[in-house]
Amino acid sequence: MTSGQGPVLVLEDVAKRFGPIEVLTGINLTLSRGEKRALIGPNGAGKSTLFNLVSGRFAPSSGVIRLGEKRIDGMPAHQLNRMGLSRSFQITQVFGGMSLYENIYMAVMSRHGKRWSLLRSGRVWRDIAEQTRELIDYAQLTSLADRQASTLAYSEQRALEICMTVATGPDLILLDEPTSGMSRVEAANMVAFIGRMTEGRTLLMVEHDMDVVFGLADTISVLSQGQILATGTPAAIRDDPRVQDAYLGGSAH
Amino acid sequence: MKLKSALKIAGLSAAGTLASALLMGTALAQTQIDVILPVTGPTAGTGELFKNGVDFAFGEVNDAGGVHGKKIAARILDDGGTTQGGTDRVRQAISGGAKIILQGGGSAVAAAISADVKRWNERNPDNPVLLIMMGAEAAQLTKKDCHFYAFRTSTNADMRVKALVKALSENNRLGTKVFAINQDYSWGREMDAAVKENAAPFKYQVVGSVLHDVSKIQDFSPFVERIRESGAETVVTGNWARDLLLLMQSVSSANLKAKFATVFLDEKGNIASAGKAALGSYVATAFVAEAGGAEGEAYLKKFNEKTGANPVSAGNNAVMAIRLLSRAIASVPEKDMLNPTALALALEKVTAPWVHGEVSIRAEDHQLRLPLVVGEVSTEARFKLDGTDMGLKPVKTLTAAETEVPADGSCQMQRPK
Amino acid sequence: MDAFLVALLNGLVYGLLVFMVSAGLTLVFGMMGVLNFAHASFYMLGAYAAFLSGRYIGFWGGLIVATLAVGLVGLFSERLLLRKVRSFGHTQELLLTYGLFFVLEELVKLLFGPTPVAYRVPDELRFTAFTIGNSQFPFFRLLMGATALLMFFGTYAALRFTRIGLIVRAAVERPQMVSALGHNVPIVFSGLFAVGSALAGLAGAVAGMYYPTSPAMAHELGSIVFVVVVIGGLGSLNGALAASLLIGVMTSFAVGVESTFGDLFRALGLGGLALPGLEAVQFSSIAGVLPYALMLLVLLWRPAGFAGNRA
Amino acid sequence: MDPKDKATHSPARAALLRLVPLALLLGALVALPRFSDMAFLNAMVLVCIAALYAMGYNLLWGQAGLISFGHATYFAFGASCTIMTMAAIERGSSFPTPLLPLAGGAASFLMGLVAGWFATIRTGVYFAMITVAITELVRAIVQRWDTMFGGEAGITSIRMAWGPIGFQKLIDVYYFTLAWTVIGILLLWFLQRSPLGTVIRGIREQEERVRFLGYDTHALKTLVFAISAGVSGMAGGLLAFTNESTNVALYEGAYSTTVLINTVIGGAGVFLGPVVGATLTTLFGYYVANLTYYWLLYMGLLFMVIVVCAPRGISGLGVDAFRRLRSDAPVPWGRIVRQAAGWLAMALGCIMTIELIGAVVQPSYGALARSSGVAWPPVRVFGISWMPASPLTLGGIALLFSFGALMLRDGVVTARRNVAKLAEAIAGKPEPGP
Repeated sequence: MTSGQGPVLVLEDVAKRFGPIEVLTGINLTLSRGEKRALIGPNGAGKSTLFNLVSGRFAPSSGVIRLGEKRIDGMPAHQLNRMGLSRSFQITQVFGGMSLYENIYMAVMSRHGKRWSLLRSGRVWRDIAEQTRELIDYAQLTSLADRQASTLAYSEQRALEICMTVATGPDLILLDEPTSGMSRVEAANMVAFIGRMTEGRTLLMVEHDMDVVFGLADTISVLSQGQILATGTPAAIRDDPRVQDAYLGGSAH
Repeated sequence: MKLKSALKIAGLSAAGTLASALLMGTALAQTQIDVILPVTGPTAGTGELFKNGVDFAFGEVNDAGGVHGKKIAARILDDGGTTQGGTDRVRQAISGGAKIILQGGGSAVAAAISADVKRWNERNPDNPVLLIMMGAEAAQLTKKDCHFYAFRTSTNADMRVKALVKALSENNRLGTKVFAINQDYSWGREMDAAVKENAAPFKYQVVGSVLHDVSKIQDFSPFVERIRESGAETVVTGNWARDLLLLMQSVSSANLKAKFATVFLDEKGNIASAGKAALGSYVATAFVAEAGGAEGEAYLKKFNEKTGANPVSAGNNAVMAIRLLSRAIASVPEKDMLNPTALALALEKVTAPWVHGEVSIRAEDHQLRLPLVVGEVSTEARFKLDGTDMGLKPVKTLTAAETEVPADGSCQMQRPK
Repeated sequence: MDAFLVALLNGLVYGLLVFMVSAGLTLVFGMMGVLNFAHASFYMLGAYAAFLSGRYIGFWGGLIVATLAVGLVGLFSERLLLRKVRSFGHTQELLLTYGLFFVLEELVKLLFGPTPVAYRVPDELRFTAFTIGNSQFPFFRLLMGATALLMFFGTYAALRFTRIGLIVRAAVERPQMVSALGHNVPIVFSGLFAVGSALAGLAGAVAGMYYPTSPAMAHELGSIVFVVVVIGGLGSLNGALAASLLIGVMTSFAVGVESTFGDLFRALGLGGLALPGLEAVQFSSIAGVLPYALMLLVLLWRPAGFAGNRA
Repeated sequence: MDPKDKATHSPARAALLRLVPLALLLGALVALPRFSDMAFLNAMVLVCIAALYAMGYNLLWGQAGLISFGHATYFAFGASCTIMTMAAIERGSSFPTPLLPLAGGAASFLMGLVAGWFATIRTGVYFAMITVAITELVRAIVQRWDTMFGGEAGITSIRMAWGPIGFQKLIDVYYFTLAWTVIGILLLWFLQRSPLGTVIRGIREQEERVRFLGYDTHALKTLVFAISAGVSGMAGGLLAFTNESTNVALYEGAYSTTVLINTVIGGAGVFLGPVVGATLTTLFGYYVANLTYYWLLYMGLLFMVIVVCAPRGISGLGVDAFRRLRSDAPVPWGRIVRQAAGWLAMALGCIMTIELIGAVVQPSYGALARSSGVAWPPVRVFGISWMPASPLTLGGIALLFSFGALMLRDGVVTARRNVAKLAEAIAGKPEPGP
């Protein structure tokens, strides 16, 4: 686990090629503890690729990714998670056949290192159950705890997704378009929900919806054509002419 | 929809009850003998041959008034060609009170059944069961694995190879260079060994030998090239079914001049399926109508009338088995007609008539002694096979004494006191 | 050198036969994502259909009837059976074709008996095409190879140059997308399935005269065809051709090898590692499993196959 | 389950409702030898073995969502290793006879660890094909390694007495097999209920999610594969113990097929579903095989009917019926009777057709026709002689089919509707918006 005061996530000169196509070049990025960073950029800018590099789906072609002190590039997903990185998915991935409680229970189990257990005896299992309850209560999902996940409404499933992401107790949370497919009202509720669930934690997210970005992030990095164009506070980014250029391609406005 | 399947099952079990009524109809005959055959599964073709022989031979016995005035009915049990099936059917037969079990089919199933019967007899010395393996050819059945209550009424690799090379060399058709190609399992390996053993006495040289995967080879052409390179004049093979047909196809299509000496070529469908590729090949078999003169023709005709099929290959072994058995039953007092021990002792003594001479059992290891005919597939044969214009033309008939290969002493059976 | 050429030719012809059967399967697999277990049964049905009809209308007529008849069987299987379970996913489709495989074999046994039927090379086709050294290469083996090549080029051209071909290729890549573009994907599915079955039927009609036409036919070629499809790559005709030829040539050469396992161990310096009873086994006797070994390697290192582009 | 259902039935009562039938079943099985002949007892031994094998297999399918087409390898390897241990006991080893199935189970578990590590690298069809490849490779080696596995003649041994237990009678074998089968199934049940079981189910549903929760899914799947192989090996060991012999034919495809068919017919989605399937098909094969030569065809047809009409297997239907009974919805007796009559008519029609065709195409039938001078001699089906060419017979069959079709017609419509509903439920997750 990463503790101490250094940055939570560092990317040094990271590049990714698929065959001859260079998707990302020379990415440098640093996330300090407690920071909430959004990655934005036009379609095809490489946001998803960058996200997948950090979350361990792909290994970078070159460059270094560090979580705290440790290098994590090319590491398999389960190890990344154990080192304190947790991600959500753009397309909801909850366990439809299980209750909401069980969904979260599984995440909490993993946090306690109970990944191979056949028996459910001992103090730690009481803690796991207790923490699962606490988390559900905190997320205000108590009334849904016994519902089978596949019967939940879409926004409830999204909430569960976030809950599970947080439940493994990560230092760094990656969110992949957490409000995709939601109505305005739902998205606004979601922003509040995420804000509550990730309080005090470090966050990196990819999001299209600018309302969500401005509602959640305290810094923003803009990605364009495989490179980081600008990083700064929401206000600074909003006013940055390069960003407007990248987004609007110099057309009327 | 929820009860649909339950009703389906009910339907099936109703069907089953009705079908068992069908069985009851056949069980009215006085004495029933269980016959375990592969009616389904990959070796069902062989099972059909046995079934024809069994139908014919029991018909023959019953038409002659049965034995001790009682008719005999066969109850056919399907082992599906698997050892597990064989084991299950033995238990079913014994549970149904069977004293005599006939078995037809491959060596592996025969070995399993023989072992089961042996163990049953050891555990139930007061209630033994008699087993006649009608067609299994593996050597061990009458060697290491022999036992007093088990009989084998077919040949083995040694006998077949000896008959083939003897008949061919005496007619100057063997040549001096022989190639052996066989399947890589016990039967094929025994054939392979027998070809090598007979090289010195019959003055030929084994110029090559191949053991190949059973029923997995899709194209024998590469093997054919190996045969060609070796300059072989005769190719001896114990292959059966597909491995035999594909081998012959490859040979014929490559215009190889070597002749084939085979064991199972006369099984149903082979000559029809091989077509011209079969011409000129030899087979050592228990029955060639043309070699049997009038008697051969009469047997062929009667067999055909009863079963609608020709008496070929294993079917004849079934007939021999049942002729021997019925004579053994007739030779014991009526009260012992289902006494396995008395019957086993009687089987060691009786002889039964056969088209090409008498057949009998060797008491030492319960191996059948039988005459064999080596025939050549030819369009000039008098009796055609498989609805083709080809049939078996006899090359030589070998007497039981000539085909016999002495027991090697590995059979140590426990005889009852 | 002659021996080498002969072995190579034999391997290629066998490979082409395997390709004939795999061609339809790989298209169906690529498009529907279903390994159709009954595909080899269609191959068997083709041989029986050609055998039956050939008696009345001759060998060549038999080929045509077999192709059409099996195509119809395929069409009905798709429309009446497969379509019913599609909504339950690929597993259920796979199981259904598995059951079909089972039932077709038993039906053929019921009607034609368990032994091979007399469907064989017509005598007028039984002549030598050409001679290499001492070996003569028979015409009908050439015919088998030629049919396969014709099939390859025909299918390839149909996929490449026709509108339907375009839709099929697109549907293999992105089924939902094609559906969204307003094409009637179910009809394309049925059609493709029928064509795939018809190709298998033709293959059976041609190969059945060389291989024994028996109920076990489907079993004998069945799994090797799946191997080809997997090695070749999802839905790729070129990949299937390459894989078939490779397997054909590989098995053809493997049976010529006289080395044993013992030789291998000794060559690896493991002579001391005595596996009693295994060292005398010849490699040629396990030629039949080489394709499976190859498939295992492909699946572990390049699951998309030779020509596949989807992981 | 709907919440109302839960409210009216306390968990304790629900548990009781489940346990009582199971206890009754177990009691019946224990009492069985008193009422059974040797053949049926032997059949029940095979049922137990097939049930345990199918349960082990279904751990992989029902729990982890992986369909293996090559499980015979582990079943057979367990049998081989058990028989080798048995032979060792015969030679004087002190290995306790009652623990023999564990020898097979352990051996297959280890083999499953290796094979599973490779196989679970992939999923779906690719996983299935890897299992096929491994099976073929193992089979090729085993069939040639005669000194080790005994070739097609196999290895034989004999059960040695252990303390007071003789193991010579079939009844001993029956209780032994039953006991181990129950132990095996309990083991699988505990596994399913354990935290690990939850994770395994998670892998089936959303493998990537499980990975990103910190679980090493490849290692977990390997473990599941190995446990499944181990239980299958235990079943194989029981078979070796029962038969006192093994054979390399065990390594062939048939044993992979059977277990798959058993699982489908019984239903992979219900815990004891495979047991239902194994029982049905084993008894079917054991008894119907002696009644008709076409039993494999009937079995195949039954399999297809179940795949199309009852995708969740017989136990799935049972569970649905049970739920329906416990809910307040009225039982649609009319429809049930109609359907039953329809299916019965269809089944009878099929059986008649198949048996008649089967009899008529036999060469011996031709011979009979020639010798008796009758063009179409009678054929016996269901103990009745039928004239195969008579319009009465053919009309009767046609009538059966049309009656069946008529009865099932509305059934087919509802079945289709149910199927659509079920498909929706399986697809489960609501579609995300655009």
